[in-house]
Amino acid sequence: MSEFAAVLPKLIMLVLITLALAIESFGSAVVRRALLLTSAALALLGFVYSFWLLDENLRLWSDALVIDNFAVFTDMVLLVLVFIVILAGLEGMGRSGDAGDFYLLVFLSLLGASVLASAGNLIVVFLGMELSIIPTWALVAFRLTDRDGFEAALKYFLMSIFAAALLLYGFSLIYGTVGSVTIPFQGEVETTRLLLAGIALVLAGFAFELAAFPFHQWLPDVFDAAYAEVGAFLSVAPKLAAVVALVRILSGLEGQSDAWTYGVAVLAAATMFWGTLVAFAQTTLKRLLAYSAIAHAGYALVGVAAGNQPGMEGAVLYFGAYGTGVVGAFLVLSVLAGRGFDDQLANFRGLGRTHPGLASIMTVFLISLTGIPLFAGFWGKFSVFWGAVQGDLVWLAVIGVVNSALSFGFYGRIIQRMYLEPAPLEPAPPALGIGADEINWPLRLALGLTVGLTFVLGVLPRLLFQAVG
Amino acid sequence: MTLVLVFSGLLFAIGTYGVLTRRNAITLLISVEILMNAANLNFVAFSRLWEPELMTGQVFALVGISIAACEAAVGLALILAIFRRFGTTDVGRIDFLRG
Amino acid sequence: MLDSDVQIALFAAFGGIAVIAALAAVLTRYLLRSIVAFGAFLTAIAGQFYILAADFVALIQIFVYVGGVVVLILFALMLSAVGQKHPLAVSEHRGLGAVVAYAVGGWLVWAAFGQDLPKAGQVPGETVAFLGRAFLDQQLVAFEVIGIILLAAVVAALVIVRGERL
Amino acid sequence: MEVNWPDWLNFDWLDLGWLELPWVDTNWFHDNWYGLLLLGFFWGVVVFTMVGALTAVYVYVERKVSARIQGRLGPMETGPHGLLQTLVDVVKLAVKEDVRPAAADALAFRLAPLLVVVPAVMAFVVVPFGVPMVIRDLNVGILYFLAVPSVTGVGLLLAGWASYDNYSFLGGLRASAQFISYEIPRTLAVVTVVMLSGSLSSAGLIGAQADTTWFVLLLPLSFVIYAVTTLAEVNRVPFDIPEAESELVAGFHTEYSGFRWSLFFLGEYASLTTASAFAVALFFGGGLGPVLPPVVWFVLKTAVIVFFAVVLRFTLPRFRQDQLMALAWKYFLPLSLVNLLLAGLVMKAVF
Repeated sequence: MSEFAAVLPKLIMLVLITLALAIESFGSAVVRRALLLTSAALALLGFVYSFWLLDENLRLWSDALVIDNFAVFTDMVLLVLVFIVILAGLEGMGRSGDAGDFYLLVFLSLLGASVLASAGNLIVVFLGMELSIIPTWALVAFRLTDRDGFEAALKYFLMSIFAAALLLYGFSLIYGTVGSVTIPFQGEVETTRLLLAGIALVLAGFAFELAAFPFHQWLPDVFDAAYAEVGAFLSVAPKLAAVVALVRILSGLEGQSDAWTYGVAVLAAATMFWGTLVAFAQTTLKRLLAYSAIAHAGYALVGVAAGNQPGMEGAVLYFGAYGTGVVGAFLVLSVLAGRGFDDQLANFRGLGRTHPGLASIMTVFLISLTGIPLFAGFWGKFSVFWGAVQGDLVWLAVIGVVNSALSFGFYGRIIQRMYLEPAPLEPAPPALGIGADEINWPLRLALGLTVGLTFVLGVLPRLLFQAVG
Repeated sequence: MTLVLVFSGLLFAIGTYGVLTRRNAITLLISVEILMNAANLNFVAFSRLWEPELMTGQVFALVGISIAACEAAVGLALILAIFRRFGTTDVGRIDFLRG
Repeated sequence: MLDSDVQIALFAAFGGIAVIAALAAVLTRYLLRSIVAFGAFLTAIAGQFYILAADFVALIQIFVYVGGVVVLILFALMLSAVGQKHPLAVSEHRGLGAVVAYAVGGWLVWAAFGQDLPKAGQVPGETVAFLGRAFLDQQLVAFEVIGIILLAAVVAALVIVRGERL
Repeated sequence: MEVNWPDWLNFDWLDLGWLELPWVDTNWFHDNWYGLLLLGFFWGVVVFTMVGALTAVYVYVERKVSARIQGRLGPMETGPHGLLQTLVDVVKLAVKEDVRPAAADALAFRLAPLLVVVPAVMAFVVVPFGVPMVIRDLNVGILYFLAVPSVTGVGLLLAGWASYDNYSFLGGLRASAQFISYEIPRTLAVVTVVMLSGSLSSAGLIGAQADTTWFVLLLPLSFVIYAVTTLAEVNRVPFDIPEAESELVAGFHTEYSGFRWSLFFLGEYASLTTASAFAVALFFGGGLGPVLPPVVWFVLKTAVIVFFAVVLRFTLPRFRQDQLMALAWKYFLPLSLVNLLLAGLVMKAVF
């Protein structure tokens, strides 16, 4: 397989970027729509093509890019994700004059995430990280009229450049002690204080990107302030790629696992608890999803902490499985927000009766997020916990299960509100005026796809496991 | 070599102090740049130890410099936009969201 | 001919300037002074790069950082016009910050002394040629990605300030 | 810290050997550190004197040429044909009272002129006067020539800001915006030359032109871009908007007087001189030429370029600020990218 055939999905992302630039240049609505549809089709094409790349395991261009199953899986998730994001925004954002800018930023970040996930040396890891992050600052601040967006963007910006600096310093120490930037690092590596310092700093940097416990403050603000599409994108793409890169770096440090296992385990446990507990106190859906996203990063870190093959695979797989649920939830939010529906949790009362279609879809996503069998989310959790058990971290798996059970508390509460509580009469419920049939077709397609994925992956987890392992 | 590490460690500490205590967005940016420079110093120094003819460390330092420039450009645009909306660049006073 | 003691001394002198300037940059309460100190810091680091046989990196440091980033920061300062006469507010977490900074610095310096590092090899005199080869061979992907990152940065900055009349 | 330093870090570059002065024992200087310090100091003095003298000549030439263009005589009183006028001016400026506005930021106010003048003078170090005659042939000399003067932008901004004056402020902003905008096409134009010469050192540059021909013949477009952007960078007419008298009094140096003001003046002329000298090195073969010694050729060529710049100053009107920025970003940037491509083709064709 030639080098360019192996990176075709990334080349497709490059084409998407140029298409978005073209949208910016040719302002007419028809052209814009055509270009967006072309982009969506290309993304799908890339997804399908990626199947041929599975099990190829290539190292390209002086090991700078690695096309292994993790990387291909990430590309597939990313391309499906961007397909959904394009469709979801086609009738909303896609109609505005800013569509070109918006999708350009999304595609740039997409390419960054893809590069990050297949980075074969520390330089490319760092660059991929930055490329996936820099456009998202602008995405968060995309609503010009919205002060909150800018505030969130500023905090996000300051946090992530600090994280980047920590990461860079950590990389410098690793490079200095190991003597190479290529992953996996060659030769026998002696555990020294300097190397440990490097690993610790790198972990801190990644913890920022994943919004793990002590470094999570930016995430709720960002979710709160950004468009639902941006939230859907942000909750999956950069994090999935970051987990892949983290897994690759840590497993590339042969014989060093003692050094980081417990650090990551504690990080994971703290993150799960913090995310889950604080989520209970939230009153809006976006912030609830944000804190649950923090908790979910913790679950993924459980797999990383396990440090063995199933754990690492589980961590990568986790975001794919979790992604279906959270993206779906954001899509529902986007439908509701398009009708002036505030995402206060109290507003969900009686949604099951007023909008049975949306409510049932939402229920599917929430159940998947909780991790109940027969939905995609379950297999994500199952794989990381199984990895933890295999890696002699039973206590961590137990904490994970406990947290999953706890999380049903707030996810279930929404379901309960939707079906068991009457719609508020006074004040009158927001005039939504929508049945499922009034949602525009691209959005309906996106929703259908997400629901379908949640079910199919839930029933046939082999598809997921085969892709990764 | 240890000398380099001592210096970069000191600079890292200074940068961290700045990040933790400064409240103005511009000074925060400066503090982070100090951190990144400490890292670049390490890279350049280590470049001499490991296969100097490959220049990996220097390449990494150049990458660090260009990324820092990108961050500064976007960040300052953001800071200006913030100033136009909030009338201040003091992060402590821009706290309408709950975090 | 000089032995390398003098070069160590030069390195340490630049390091001293860098540390002092960095301290000034994070301690002063006047934004303008902070930026000026930052510029001095960057120049001192460039000097250290030069002593460490990275002449190209040193000049790029001057070109991009001092000639570019510092100018940008000054622009931001001027367009946001704060801090000229009024000292900036002091954070209430200064004690905590100092403790953490001491801890981090102490930790890194302590770690530095526990490390056996190999002897430095012969650094190529023609750094530029070797850097060029590195960028177009070993690190080609990094080189390409930097290009896209620059595009991303330009687009992001433009999107953030769009609709503003500066 | 046992290190094998590369040759160029061994400080023998301060050697006076190439001057072939019989009475100087260069070994003595290299034997001890104070000798080296002395050498460094010596070269510093040489460079500063050279720049100062050139500036004086430049000012005189400019006055005379402008007078000729405007049908005047120019300075005539001091010395024959006013030759000593500039010297007298220097004395006058040096003893004038140094006024600093009460509201100005003292540190920045003092620092700004230095930041303008020192980089301009420092850039002189890599100018190749003759074929072997470079004060310091850095192996990244051309980058040095681009990088060090870029610090000037900081000085301009600081001057504008520190003066605490609206005219200064606007002038500083304009000057700096202009400076960094034009730096990009200018750098790209120089990059084309570097591509052809295959070296970043100023000696290598001259060597490459000795092997082929003057680069202006191979890359005419690069020279045009370089010339125009350089004029813009040093704020010369038609790009002298930062100090447009009719709008901004004197721009960023409105509040400066006496010695500090003359430093700005010196900086501007020094950078123009250096840029002209480098234009000769980049495009006109430096000191290459028949019969006459290289230094003479170099000075002659530089004089022609300088004369050209002076004539331009008194024949062209001024741009408007928005036109200026549009010119940089909408025309020169794409043009220099096209030029880069052209240079690639030329490279393929010539080598």
